[in-house]
Amino acid sequence: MATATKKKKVQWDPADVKAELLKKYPPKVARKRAKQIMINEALENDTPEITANVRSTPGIITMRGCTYAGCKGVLLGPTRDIVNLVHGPIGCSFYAWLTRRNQTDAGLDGENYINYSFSTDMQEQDIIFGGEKKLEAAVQEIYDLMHPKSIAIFATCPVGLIGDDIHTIARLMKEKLGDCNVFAFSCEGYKGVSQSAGHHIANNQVFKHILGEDDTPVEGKFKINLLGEYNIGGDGFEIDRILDKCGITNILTFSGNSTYDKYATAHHADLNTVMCHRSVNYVGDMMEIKFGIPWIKVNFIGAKSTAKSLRKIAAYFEDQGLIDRVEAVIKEEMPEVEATMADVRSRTEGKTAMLFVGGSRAHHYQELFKEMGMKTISAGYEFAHRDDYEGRQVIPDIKIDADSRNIEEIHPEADETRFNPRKTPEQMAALEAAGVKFKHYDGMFSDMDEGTLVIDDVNQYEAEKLVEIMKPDIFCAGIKEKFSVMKLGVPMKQLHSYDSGGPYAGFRGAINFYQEIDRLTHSRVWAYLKAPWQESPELTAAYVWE
Amino acid sequence: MATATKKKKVQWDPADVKAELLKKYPPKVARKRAKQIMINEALENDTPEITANVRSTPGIITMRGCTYAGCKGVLLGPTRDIVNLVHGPIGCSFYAWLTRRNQTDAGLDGENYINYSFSTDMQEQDIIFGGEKKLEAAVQEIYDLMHPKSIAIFATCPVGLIGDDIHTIARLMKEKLGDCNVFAFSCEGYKGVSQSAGHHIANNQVFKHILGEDDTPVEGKFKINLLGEYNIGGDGFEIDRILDKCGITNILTFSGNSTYDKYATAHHADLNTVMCHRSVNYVGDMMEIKFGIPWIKVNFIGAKSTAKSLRKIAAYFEDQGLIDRVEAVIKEEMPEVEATMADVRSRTEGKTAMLFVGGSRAHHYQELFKEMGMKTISAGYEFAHRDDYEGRQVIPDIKIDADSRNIEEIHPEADETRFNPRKTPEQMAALEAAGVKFKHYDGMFSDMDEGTLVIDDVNQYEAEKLVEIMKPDIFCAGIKEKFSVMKLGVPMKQLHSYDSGGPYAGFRGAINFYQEIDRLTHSRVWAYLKAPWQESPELTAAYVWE
Amino acid sequence: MLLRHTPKEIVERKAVSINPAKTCQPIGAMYAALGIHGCLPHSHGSQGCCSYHRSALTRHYKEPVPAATSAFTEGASVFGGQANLLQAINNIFSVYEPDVIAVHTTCLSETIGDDLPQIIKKAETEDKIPAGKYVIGVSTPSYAGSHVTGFSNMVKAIVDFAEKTDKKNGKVNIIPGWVEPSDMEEIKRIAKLIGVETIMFPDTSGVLNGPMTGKYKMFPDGGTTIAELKSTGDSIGTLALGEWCSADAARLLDKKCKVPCKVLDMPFGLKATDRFVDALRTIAGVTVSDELNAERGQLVDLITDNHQFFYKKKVAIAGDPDQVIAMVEFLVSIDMCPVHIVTGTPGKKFEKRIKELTDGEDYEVNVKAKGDLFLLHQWMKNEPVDLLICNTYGKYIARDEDVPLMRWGFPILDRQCHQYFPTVGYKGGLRLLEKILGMLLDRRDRDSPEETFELIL
Amino acid sequence: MLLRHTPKEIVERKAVSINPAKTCQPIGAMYAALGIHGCLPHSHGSQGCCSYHRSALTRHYKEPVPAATSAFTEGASVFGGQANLLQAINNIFSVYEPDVIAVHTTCLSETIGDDLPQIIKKAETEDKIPAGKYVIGVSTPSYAGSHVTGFSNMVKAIVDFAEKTDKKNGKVNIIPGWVEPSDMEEIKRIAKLIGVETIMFPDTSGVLNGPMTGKYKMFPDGGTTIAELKSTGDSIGTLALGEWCSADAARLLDKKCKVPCKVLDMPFGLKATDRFVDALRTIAGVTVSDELNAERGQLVDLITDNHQFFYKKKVAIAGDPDQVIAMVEFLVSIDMCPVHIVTGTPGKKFEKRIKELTDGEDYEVNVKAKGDLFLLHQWMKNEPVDLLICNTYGKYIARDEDVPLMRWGFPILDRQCHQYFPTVGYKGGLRLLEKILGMLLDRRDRDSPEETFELIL
Repeated sequence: MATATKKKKVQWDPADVKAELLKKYPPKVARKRAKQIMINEALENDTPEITANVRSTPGIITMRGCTYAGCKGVLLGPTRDIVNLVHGPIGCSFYAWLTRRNQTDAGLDGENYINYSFSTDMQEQDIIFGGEKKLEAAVQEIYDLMHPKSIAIFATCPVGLIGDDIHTIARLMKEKLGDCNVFAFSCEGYKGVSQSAGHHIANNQVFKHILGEDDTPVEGKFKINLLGEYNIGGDGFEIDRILDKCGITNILTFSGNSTYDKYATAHHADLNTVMCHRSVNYVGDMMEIKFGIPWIKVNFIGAKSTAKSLRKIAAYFEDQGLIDRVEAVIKEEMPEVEATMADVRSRTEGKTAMLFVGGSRAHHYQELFKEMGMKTISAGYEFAHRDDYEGRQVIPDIKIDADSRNIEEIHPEADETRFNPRKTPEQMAALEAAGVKFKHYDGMFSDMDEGTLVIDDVNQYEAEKLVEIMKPDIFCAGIKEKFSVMKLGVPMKQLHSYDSGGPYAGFRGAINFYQEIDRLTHSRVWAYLKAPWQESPELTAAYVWE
Repeated sequence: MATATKKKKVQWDPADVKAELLKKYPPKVARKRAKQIMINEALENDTPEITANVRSTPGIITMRGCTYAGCKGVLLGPTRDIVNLVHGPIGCSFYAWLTRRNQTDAGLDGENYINYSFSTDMQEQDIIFGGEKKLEAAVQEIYDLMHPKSIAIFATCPVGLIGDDIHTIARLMKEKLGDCNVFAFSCEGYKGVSQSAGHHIANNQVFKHILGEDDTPVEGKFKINLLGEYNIGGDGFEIDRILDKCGITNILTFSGNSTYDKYATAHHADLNTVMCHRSVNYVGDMMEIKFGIPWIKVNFIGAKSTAKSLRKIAAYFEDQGLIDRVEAVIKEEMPEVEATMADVRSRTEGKTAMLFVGGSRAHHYQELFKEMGMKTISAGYEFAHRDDYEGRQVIPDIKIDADSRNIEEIHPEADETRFNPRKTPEQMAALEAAGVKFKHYDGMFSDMDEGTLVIDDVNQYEAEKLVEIMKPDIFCAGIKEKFSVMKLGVPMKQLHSYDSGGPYAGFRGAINFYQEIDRLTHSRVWAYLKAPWQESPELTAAYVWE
Repeated sequence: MLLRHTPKEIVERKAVSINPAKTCQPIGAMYAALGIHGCLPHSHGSQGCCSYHRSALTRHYKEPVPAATSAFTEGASVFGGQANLLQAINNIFSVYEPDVIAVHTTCLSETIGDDLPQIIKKAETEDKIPAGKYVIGVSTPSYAGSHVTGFSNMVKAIVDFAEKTDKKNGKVNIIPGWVEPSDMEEIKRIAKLIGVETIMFPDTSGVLNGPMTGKYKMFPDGGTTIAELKSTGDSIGTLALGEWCSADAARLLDKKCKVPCKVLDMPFGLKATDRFVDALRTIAGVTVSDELNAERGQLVDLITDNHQFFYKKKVAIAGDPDQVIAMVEFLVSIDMCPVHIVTGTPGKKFEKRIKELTDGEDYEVNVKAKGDLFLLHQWMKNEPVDLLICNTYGKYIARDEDVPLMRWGFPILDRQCHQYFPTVGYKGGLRLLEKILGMLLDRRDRDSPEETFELIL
Repeated sequence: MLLRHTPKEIVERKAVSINPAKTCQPIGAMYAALGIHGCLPHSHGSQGCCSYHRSALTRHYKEPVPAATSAFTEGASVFGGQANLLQAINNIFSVYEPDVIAVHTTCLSETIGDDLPQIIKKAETEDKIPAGKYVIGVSTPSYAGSHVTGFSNMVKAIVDFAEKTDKKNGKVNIIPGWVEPSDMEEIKRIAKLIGVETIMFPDTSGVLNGPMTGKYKMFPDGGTTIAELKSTGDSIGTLALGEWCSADAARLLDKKCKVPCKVLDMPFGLKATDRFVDALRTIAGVTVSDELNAERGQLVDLITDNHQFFYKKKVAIAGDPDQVIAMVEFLVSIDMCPVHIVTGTPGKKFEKRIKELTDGEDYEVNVKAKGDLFLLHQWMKNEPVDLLICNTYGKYIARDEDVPLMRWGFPILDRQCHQYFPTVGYKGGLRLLEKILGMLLDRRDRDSPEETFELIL
């Protein structure tokens, strides 16, 4: 790259920035947003606790999607051998059709429905007279056409309102078909306040209908599940590559490139590891209660985090062979990572980033930016709860509001035949003492610098203002934000879908990410925004001929 | 095709047309052209013999190319395993690079230089100080790079003028390299009056330097050569398919898809068959004298002509097995041909064509048009001699003018070891009596209707006038004529290169051609030349709204 | 195989749609609303709809697509969305300051029965709409019609702006239908070349194909202005391009302001463009300029020069009714054979029109309205084609069946420049044929054995 | 393998050119002459030259290319071509009635030493040139320079028409160089958008991209008129686009009529177009229009949106010096890596300019003037690339090496529409990037395993 970016010296006071963001809002909106915009660890902030997982304000252009998106789009989408049948008007199925970049490998069995969109395409008469018959017929038609081992039914907004009983239909069809597990999700878009409710609904049903159904033993000495990893851009493939190399058997990635059978046998794992805390932490809890599998938080985003997570897993298994193996793998992988890191860091050191995305990525990716010497000056989640910012210790204090109350909470009990505590309480205590913290997550705040701005459910207006005022070197969010940020002349990286890049997890992913950010923050193309005559609009006296 | 073309009733008197063509010329040009424009068998025509193979008139836009084009471009181009090195400025080699559609099959030996252009790229200093050294070095460089079995050198205009002795260089390099036959062609562009001179020069050198050099016997019961077939668009491949099916061994196609070895062993054939009379008939003569191989004229353009030519060959060999085999092949191939012919003819019957192309095609293709019920209303050759129009009987009467005198005529004698008359004089006479005419060609005139116009070396101006006046349904010529004819709204078929179609020879070729002409003469796209407002430019009172 | 579970054997489906060739109404309404200058589209429903529509439009245009939502929660779904919409209107005018908010409904607000006109009236009464600002609303139930219907409905709603005064403005209204910003620009250019003054609505040129300048304008310079929209009631007539997209609005304007109208096909291809140009010049009583005649002649030139490559090539097409109808006519006109034709939008008249356009051709035509890409793919397995014309979703079929894909229609998610280069008009025809020709010849180059690999085509 | 005899190992060649990246002078002169309205090019040599040049130009443009020849025979080659040329002039004016005959020589007439000015003078003296008609002549020896030199030489000859009067015409001369008719049209459009009156010569727009109308005009409506050419002597300045194609003529005009000049790069790509526009607006003292700024911004938008796909992609290029220089600058500006660069035209300053443009880039650049495609291919075997930019002859290399080919330059014999759509200017930049992007993404789609096959790019 020939163009060197000059180091920017922007002076801003976080309180001023916050004030600027709130200035234009009607008072009611300003009051609400003030509680969702937090100056990290700053004393003048009179909201020591952040407000999160609350409704977006009508008319304020949010980044959020709906419950259906979280359930069908995020959670169930990547499971390749379950047919996802969307019960509703055509749009919901259309928009969730291949629009996330979950990679799937059809495998030896060759079952892969990820490239398909199935819908009952409800029409006016279905809304008026009910859509149950059509849904039933649709399940039958799918079965006759493709004979999948499972069909999942997803409710969209009108379904709940008109009273279609999708769960009964599912049960009846499961019985009728015999060799096809049919189950349903009441994930109408208006439920909850964000995708998060959809994750919850999805997790509950998967937990109830498939998880641990198959007692066929699974080979492997060190068996884990990886919860909350969706294999966007091949992240899961990279993590699997590393785990394989370490001799760790990953039974189920929940839900990237997953299969029905992987869910059904997941209870054979001896450890659950959680990537996306927001979307899946309670599955860890439920599986511990039902099957006795402990869970730890891991993070494979960032080379150092990856190494740390591997060591945690190895420590959990208390096996010197595994511990050595993990160390050997880290030693083998790190030199290339570090060489790239050092090279890129020589250019990125001191640059600034903003991250507004998802339920964990806005935190995880700060690790990668840190490895490049970049500072995250503002960040926030799209659909987080307070614990994702403040750490799990606040969970007992979170007040359940009306919007969350309707989302089912399931309270499993220990499975009669399958419950089997993997460690004794003493072992657990010893491991905790040795640093392997179970059911632990510190949240985003603790990892961010003082004076940085943490903003929950940031919106279009605030994002634009933030960029204008703080002029970050890179802004990370989703497709809806991409081009308005770029129009401001600021490079933008999608961290939901990775644009068309990835993987960014694991060691190779870290290298990819360093190189990608290097490209974005050092491309000469950002120098072209103004034409020469806009740079110097005044005409000099006369044209200089040869 | 949805659009039926209305039958045109155009009344024109050929003498009027001729007068119209000549009207605008300066008197000298008009006098000359009058002798080259002949009303076939028309009594009022005071030039019973046509003037052909004479200079084109400076300033009059001819279709013709040059001697180099005939020699390198047409004759030697298709021989795949001889490196053609053009000695001259870059253009000549550039323009003859892949611009004809000779197909070649690299075969088992894998030698194929057809996709390459080799040139000495003469510079000013070469013109001033002579290019022999550069030529010599170029031959050496090619040899070192590719080790071809033969390198042919072609002179372009300046070479003769500056006196480079290419033949001596060739001889010296042949000796030096040892396993590479190097020989040269003095085919400067200004020689002769058209490509025809180039064919002659090419034929002579091939005859002298390769033909019959290899006495290794060739397998086959009925061995022939096919002279004057260039495998444009795969014609030669289709003819070979048919010959193979009949059990006839075609040693050498001269020069489509030919190889050095095929030339070297061509004298093992027992019959020479001549396709393009113009380009190659004298090779038949020379081979008969030198090796004792008789030749007959054949024509594989048109299904009936193909059948007729096959029967002629079979008759020549006087073998009942072969005769039966040929009949069986014809019987097998013809039904599909006839079905297509009948179908297409139902639409093309009565339509008219004009053909101005080459040295034989303007005649051969009339057969195909006849099979479709189409009438050739005007035709002519680009580089023919009188015998191509009037038949070989006029050869003794043709006066050699200054331009032809400089083209070498070689007068071979019977080869001491290889001469072997294939038939006794009695056998020859008997075959002639039975209709197998040797060294026989009737020319184009005899096959054309009375009152049609035969025009030698037609030019841009005349072609445009002809089309305007006579409005043919299709016009056949070359690339330079293609678009001016089409601009007049008349479909145009290239018969040098077949546009990108073919093969058109043999049975399958006939089917291709019928379909192609059907497409061209019935496409609805010719109805779009005028916009609706050009068809009815007057505006009616007011726009009619719904 | 990407679509390995698609069987060749076709069994009629009555209940399940697989791989749709349509989406729902609201996104069409959103796109149409973006063609009004200074307008913020607003989705009255749960926030997911708005998010999905914005994402899809953003991916297609690679441009910012602002739109707001009523952000229904479970409560709103029970008690109605009036409070949400009123709050939204207030917030939007405070924060984003558009000239217009164009509200469309969703299946949610439709199912619960929200009454948009009443809510908007309430907003007026409660002074939530600043002076000189507008809120328009339209019903776009997702469970009826398709995205095309939603577009059409929003265009009808835009007709509300029309005002009839005593004085004609001498202009012709053009309703272009759901075409690209580049197409809208080209339609205006053609009208200008003919010398006709026009008001085009909606007009997304300058909105969804904007420049990169270092500045972000939520409301770019493009779009039909309110003043222009008002003036449409005084125009001498309306040309509605596309029966599905534009006809209803034109007829409504006729009914409302006595502006006569004519429904034409969308000007894709030679003949449809001819009819559009002929209509304009006839209305204006002018002579078509040499420049436009020359553009036409270039298209005819390209057609006649390359007829050999188009002739008898089979094509499968999926897309929206107005576009597909015009494309089928264009393909037939150059002797290509559109053998499999699907639109996701319901309407038997589509099938009828296609049958008319292909009447007398010597090949069988499979056509289905309310069809899907799964069916199209099955047809292609039964009778292979030389070319597939489809939106980006076609790439899965194209790869499986090894057929070249010309991306055309909505959405195009993996290629660029549809927003910059038109496919309407004569120049658009050149572009379409360049692409088709390129694909057919690329395939020829790829598949030719070495002997028949050609330098000159 | 189509080019199976091309070895990877590179040995320097001093004598043989293999697979040239150039052709000879006369064809350039012929193309330039077609840019004068009512002009018939005339080749003073043997008839084969004329035939070859007409064929090559016809195949490239798919349009009629009229040109006459002196039709040398052996006699003329010995005694000189004066008689032939005089006869030709007489015949041409009688039969075809052009306004101008533009004669160029060939290696043949050059080698025998025909004196064109003397022959033309003789034609005048002998009244072979009708009143108001012109014959111009230029020496274009095929054994010096390349087709580019021939083009440049004919453009210089066109300067002969320039006349200086007492009054400036207020116009800017633009010498566009050897670009497509569509490019010339686009250059005029850009100048018009800026609000500058121009005289462009030569101008093949309207000549070699004509419409199909059912009529054949040997001399179409386009081309620079004699009146305009005369007026170039009164222009306020000349912008010569391309050092190789246009600079000599501009300097001659300066010398002859004191019209100052500036040599700019051909306006391919963002930066070169910026310089062209900046020069025009500065000369005219005007502000660049919003419309043109918006076009520029669209190009920047496309670049920034798709930078990820261009970044670090390696490119091999063969073409003519002015074009390749501008293209290399464009590629470098979007972070692509032009690693192998060949022009057939001699001139060390080409290599120097390329080195300057790629100075500081972190990759090695192979560059050669008077190189050939054989060498380019060998380089590609040694260091593979992601894209080849070349004329149609590149397709043999592209297929052998399985590299996408963007056809650009002369001649393009197997694809269409270069005559209709410009690649100069901002819109041309969009077109170039659309093509490059399409090829890179097509390749990605083709080569992706099923797991990474993407809907959205």
